Amino acid sequence: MVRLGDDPATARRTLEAMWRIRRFEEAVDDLFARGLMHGTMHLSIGQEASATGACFALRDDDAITSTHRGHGHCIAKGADLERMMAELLAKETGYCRGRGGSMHIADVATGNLGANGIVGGGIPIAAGAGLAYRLQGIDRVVVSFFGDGATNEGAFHEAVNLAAIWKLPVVFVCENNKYGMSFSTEKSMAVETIAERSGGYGLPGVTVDGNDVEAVNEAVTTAVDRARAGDGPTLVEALTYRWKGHSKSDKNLYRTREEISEWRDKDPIGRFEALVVERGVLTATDVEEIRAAATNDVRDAARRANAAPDANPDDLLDAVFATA
Amino acid sequence: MVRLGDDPATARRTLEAMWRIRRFEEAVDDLFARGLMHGTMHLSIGQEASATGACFALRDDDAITSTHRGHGHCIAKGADLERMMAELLAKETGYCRGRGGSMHIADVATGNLGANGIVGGGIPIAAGAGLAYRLQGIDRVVVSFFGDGATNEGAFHEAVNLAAIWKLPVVFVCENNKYGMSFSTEKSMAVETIAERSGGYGLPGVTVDGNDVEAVNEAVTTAVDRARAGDGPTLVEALTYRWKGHSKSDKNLYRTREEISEWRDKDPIGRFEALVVERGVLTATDVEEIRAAATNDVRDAARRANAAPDANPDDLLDAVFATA
Amino acid sequence: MTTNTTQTTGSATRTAAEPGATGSEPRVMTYSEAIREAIGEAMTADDRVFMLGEDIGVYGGAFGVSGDLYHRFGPERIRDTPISELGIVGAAVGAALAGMRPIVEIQFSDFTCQAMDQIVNQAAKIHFMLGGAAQVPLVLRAPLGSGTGAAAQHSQSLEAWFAHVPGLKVVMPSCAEEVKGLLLAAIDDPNPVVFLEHKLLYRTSGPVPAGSERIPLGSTAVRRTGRDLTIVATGIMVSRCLEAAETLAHEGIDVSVVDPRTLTPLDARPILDDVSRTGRALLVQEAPGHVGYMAEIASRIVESPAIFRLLAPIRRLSGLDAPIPYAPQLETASVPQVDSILEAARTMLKES
Amino acid sequence: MTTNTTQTTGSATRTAAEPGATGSEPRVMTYSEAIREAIGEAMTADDRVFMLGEDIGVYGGAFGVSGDLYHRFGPERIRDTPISELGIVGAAVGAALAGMRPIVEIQFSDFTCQAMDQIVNQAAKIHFMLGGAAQVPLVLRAPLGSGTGAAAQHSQSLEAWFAHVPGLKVVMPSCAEEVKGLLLAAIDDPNPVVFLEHKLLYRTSGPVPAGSERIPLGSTAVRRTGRDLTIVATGIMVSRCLEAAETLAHEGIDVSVVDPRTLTPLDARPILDDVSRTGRALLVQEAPGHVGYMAEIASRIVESPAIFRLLAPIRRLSGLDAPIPYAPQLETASVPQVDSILEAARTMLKES
Ligand SMILES: Cc1ncc(C[n+]2csc(CCOP(=O)(O)OP(=O)(O)O)c2C)c(N)n1
Ligand SMILES: Cc1ncc(C[n+]2csc(CCOP(=O)(O)OP(=O)(O)O)c2C)c(N)n1
Ligand SMILES: [Mg+2]
Ligand SMILES: [Mg+2]
Repeated sequence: MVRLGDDPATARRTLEAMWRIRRFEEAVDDLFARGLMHGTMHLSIGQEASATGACFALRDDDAITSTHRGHGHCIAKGADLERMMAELLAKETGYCRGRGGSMHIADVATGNLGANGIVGGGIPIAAGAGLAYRLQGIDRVVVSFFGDGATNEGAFHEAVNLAAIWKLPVVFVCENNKYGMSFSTEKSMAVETIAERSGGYGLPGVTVDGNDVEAVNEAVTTAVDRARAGDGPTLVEALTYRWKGHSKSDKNLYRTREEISEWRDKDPIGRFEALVVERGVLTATDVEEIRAAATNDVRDAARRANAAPDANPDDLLDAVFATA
Repeated sequence: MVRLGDDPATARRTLEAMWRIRRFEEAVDDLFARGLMHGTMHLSIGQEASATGACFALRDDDAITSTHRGHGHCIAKGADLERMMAELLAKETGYCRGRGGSMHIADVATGNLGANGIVGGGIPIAAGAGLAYRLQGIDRVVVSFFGDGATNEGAFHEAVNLAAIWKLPVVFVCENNKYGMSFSTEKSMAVETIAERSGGYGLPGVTVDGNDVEAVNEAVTTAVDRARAGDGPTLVEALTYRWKGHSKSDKNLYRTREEISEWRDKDPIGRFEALVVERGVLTATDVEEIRAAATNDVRDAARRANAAPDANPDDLLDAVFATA
Repeated sequence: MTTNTTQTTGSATRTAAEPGATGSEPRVMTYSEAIREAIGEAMTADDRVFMLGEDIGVYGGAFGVSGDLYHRFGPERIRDTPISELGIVGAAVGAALAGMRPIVEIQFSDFTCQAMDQIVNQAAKIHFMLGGAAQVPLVLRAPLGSGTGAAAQHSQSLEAWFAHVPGLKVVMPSCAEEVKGLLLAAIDDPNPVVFLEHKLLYRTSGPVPAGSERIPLGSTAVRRTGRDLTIVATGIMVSRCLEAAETLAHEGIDVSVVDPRTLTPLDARPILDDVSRTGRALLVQEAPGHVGYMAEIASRIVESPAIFRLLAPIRRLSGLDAPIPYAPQLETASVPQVDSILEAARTMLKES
Repeated sequence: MTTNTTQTTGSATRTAAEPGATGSEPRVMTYSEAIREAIGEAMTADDRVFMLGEDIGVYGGAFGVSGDLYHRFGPERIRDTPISELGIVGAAVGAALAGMRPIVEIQFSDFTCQAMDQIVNQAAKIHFMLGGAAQVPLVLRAPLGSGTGAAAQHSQSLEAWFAHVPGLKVVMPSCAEEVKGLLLAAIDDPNPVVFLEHKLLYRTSGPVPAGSERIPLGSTAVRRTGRDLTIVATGIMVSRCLEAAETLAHEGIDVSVVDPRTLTPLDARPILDDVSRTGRALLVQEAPGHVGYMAEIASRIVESPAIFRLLAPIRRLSGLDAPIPYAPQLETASVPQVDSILEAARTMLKES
């Protein structure tokens, strides 16, 4: 299997995606802290490898469903930074015309069927999209992202079972960042891994190092191939960590500084950089450039988004129902 | 472990319970066919061993939650046949004063927290009752009955997980009669047994012959002991079969005559009778007497129930809220 | 259903689903059969339409509605599911997002409780929340109502809930004659539509158009026009009110019977007009009265100039504010019957 | 909240939870703190009371309401749960049946959708369905409403749904001053009570009684008595209406503001009396208007003789019939604000 860090073009794209995620979320964090952004926000800083590794296993016409912590999935699947930023800045040019915000960014064109403010909400939707593709005779695959906490919802159970019995082309990617808000996986389940939950449904379950973008990619690629071949779904658990609090209201009372700093040391981006430099696929200068380009891209996106017109309240009632 | 068919007194009680269930449901089937009973009805004829074997593993002060197919659980836990019959006959003297009917019989005094018209509805309730007993420092155990179909509901998943992480004193007894209405377990899940579903929650799962009342009793007793000792829940799957249709609307299009007659040959009552006679614990005459007594008990219950006053519509509105 | 006068606002559009189907004579068939025919025609006309639900396959549906569709369209398009209401409605949402037109059957509308997240937080909101970038064209069919002795968890009438959720359209077809046209319109609609069938109507029959005429969502039907009183009724109550109207006519009380048919969007104009004319409004529903749908109808009337034409207080006649009980005599006493409608109408006329 | 006049029907009962607590001076504290105090007092007074919900432990609750309760009562009684709303409400139902008095916190009331089966099909119906043989004394607390930029899936006001379900009591406390007394009454109640807190009220403050006075469920409060117009409002809208009332007073428009506090049971008498006196009713809620709670209030008015005292059509001022959008300017435009209340009141007075 070809790895993401094996050739310069792919390595560059991979690193680019991860840096764009990181820089986008840092910018958002900053805008929020400065009172320039509204609402709440769930940052995936530290989890860039799982989003990127999984999305990079997909074809452009494959689909994903995402979560409240979805900026990374969105960017890795190819969303436009400016339209994302515009959405968060409550602009008419945002992906949702300011109606959705951070938790509802979708980009149907790039196959992103939507973030979701409901924990577990996207999982049955992914099964349904997979079913649609099957009924349409199209060999598209759907990756459904969700967190460890989401696996405690009935929606997870019902959707995974449907996908299993119907052998739907779906890959369930659980980003296990050890906590559902403040509740740790040690407390929320009496098994060691999320992957073990696959056994009850008759589908394969694998656990991978979620901070190793190549490992994630490899596991998801295997699962995608299997799904595309009509052999049904797989549950892939990516072990990772969010550096930031759950959301803006998090006082971080439930985890230790040590734990956080340990995981910061496992930075998935630095790790991939070191790897590709060591392999001689990219140079330190390449890496530097990629990082700078991401910084610029995000800055530009924010600047342009900021200049766009504000979302307009006049047609709210007309926006409720689709017309034909 | 002492078996239900080892001594005459227990063997008699066991056989009595199974016959009372069988005769009760036959009577109900007949009343319904003759237009003397209203609504719908889910008969458990053929499943008497799982209800009896499981309830006989409990102390009087232990509790159960039951299902739409709950007459057997109710009787095995010690309910009064006359009050049950009165309920079905829409009488004021029924367990629910005619407000609940077949799907809602409860008997709090004998620890039956209620049948349930909602598939899976009783499972989280059982977990909650188990939690209550724990918080109260009482060593009561709850058996939650449900069908194979119910394990596809989110309620099953969430409740079993809660019981697992909190090590609640609950035993989950799945009566796997091969069908959830018309949908077979082969189609509704991609694993062989319901017991395998326990793996994802970190609790033991066992499959037993649900038509062997001793085997059910033994498995549930082990699970109850474990629960009472504070070691948490168990999932017990009892393989059984309902001879009758799912409910009154069933045209039986989804299973073969052969399958039904095969399972009729595995009659759990006849089997236990043969066993205890062979063991010399009861005589053929004893068995005959027990059967006749059950027939009489049910006939008397129906007669007395029938003579009772009809449920009265006058105070429906006063019955909605409890007052202190 | 006996229809004395039927006027509808909004014009019924006639669309040929199968060649030669239009223009043929209506046939008398049951409400169930009419639903089945609508689904069959929609599935024949459009590959994107498929059905999923519990026991809709070889069993033919809990109420026999899907019947032989399984044999006609096979297990892929008439898709039996496990008992997983949340999962299957969610799957319908996903399939709709990905270009299909799913019809989900929920065995009893009470079990929409299991699927509320997908219905309300997902299906209803996605189009709006995504700024119009996606549509969720699905139909959720579910039987509501009491009268079958199935007790409190199988007899609710929850239409008010759905009608209160922006983004859902809600249809309550009241007769065999119209259920086909309303269902075809619901299937065409690019939005999620909750289609609430009454169990007791399944076996009632009436003349059903052979063609594939749609009845537009949002067109109230005036079933009967009278001088003294406007009765607004939904679902099963429409036929009970029409029956009561016949009796009242013999007593010299001449009533209108108006059926909104779709609760959202509501075509209020015919109601307001009729009430303005008669000066009296009796609003009849099976659901409990407290915060029920008829409260909306009452509000529409009294927010409009029609309030000034009222000769009597508005009266709602609803189910008791109690769960539906099992015993037949209790069940009957729990929801409006022809007698209680008669009684309410007479009292209103006597007192004003 | 500025309370000009507070009259309540039904008398507030004073019950000593802790010796010496009664009779002490009210302290200014926030709505959140008052809720926490009520829970703490109830848990101290009664071993059967415990709390379960997501992140209510060391995190202190999504909105910080449970705060230090975890440290005071420990993990068994302040019980953190996995993300399993259906399971935890079901567990509360089971615990209540088995003799406990659980308080469940649902992080956002939108997620009651996940638990609707246990709330509506189980908790609400068990007492009735079992012929009175069992009780389900539980309190389900959940924040509702918009204003935090959390968008459509985290901002709904679903009170009308719960109020429509026989067997549930529904409380919407509108100020810090009263939330404690209402919550204590809800915890005492032998029935399932849905207790809907508004997110924007959590940080508002007012004088909260130190004692454990209960405010009986089913007692409407008249917050202000005026001559020209009766405003009925719920939740956050009560304070907005009181603010508007001040401005209107300067313009010579003298309005009453009435707060039902409990939606079920509804104490309608004070509303009918006030409307009969002023002849005008403006009904204000945050939820979408269509089939919302205020439709019930309108209906109660026009079913009663108060209808004959009306000088103007009733007017409902509600949230748009749309999901709540994210952008602040859209969100603000979606629900009634002080300005729109002023505008509505002025128009009503001008036109009649
Ligand atoms: C149904 C539902 N319950 C609760 C919440 C509140 N909530 C939002 S995110 C979250 C934690 C989710 O944990 P996990 O699935 O592990 O994802 P993570 O946040 O760790 O990425 C919670 C409890 C919600 N949005 N939806
Ligand atoms: C939530 C819910 N969905 C569907 C139904 C309709 N229904 C009643 S019983 C049943 C089959 C249940 O199957 P299983 O759990 O295996 O129990 P069994 O009937 O075989 O005893 C179905 C689908 C219901 N009552 N509740
Ligand atoms: Mg997590
Ligand atoms: Mg079964």
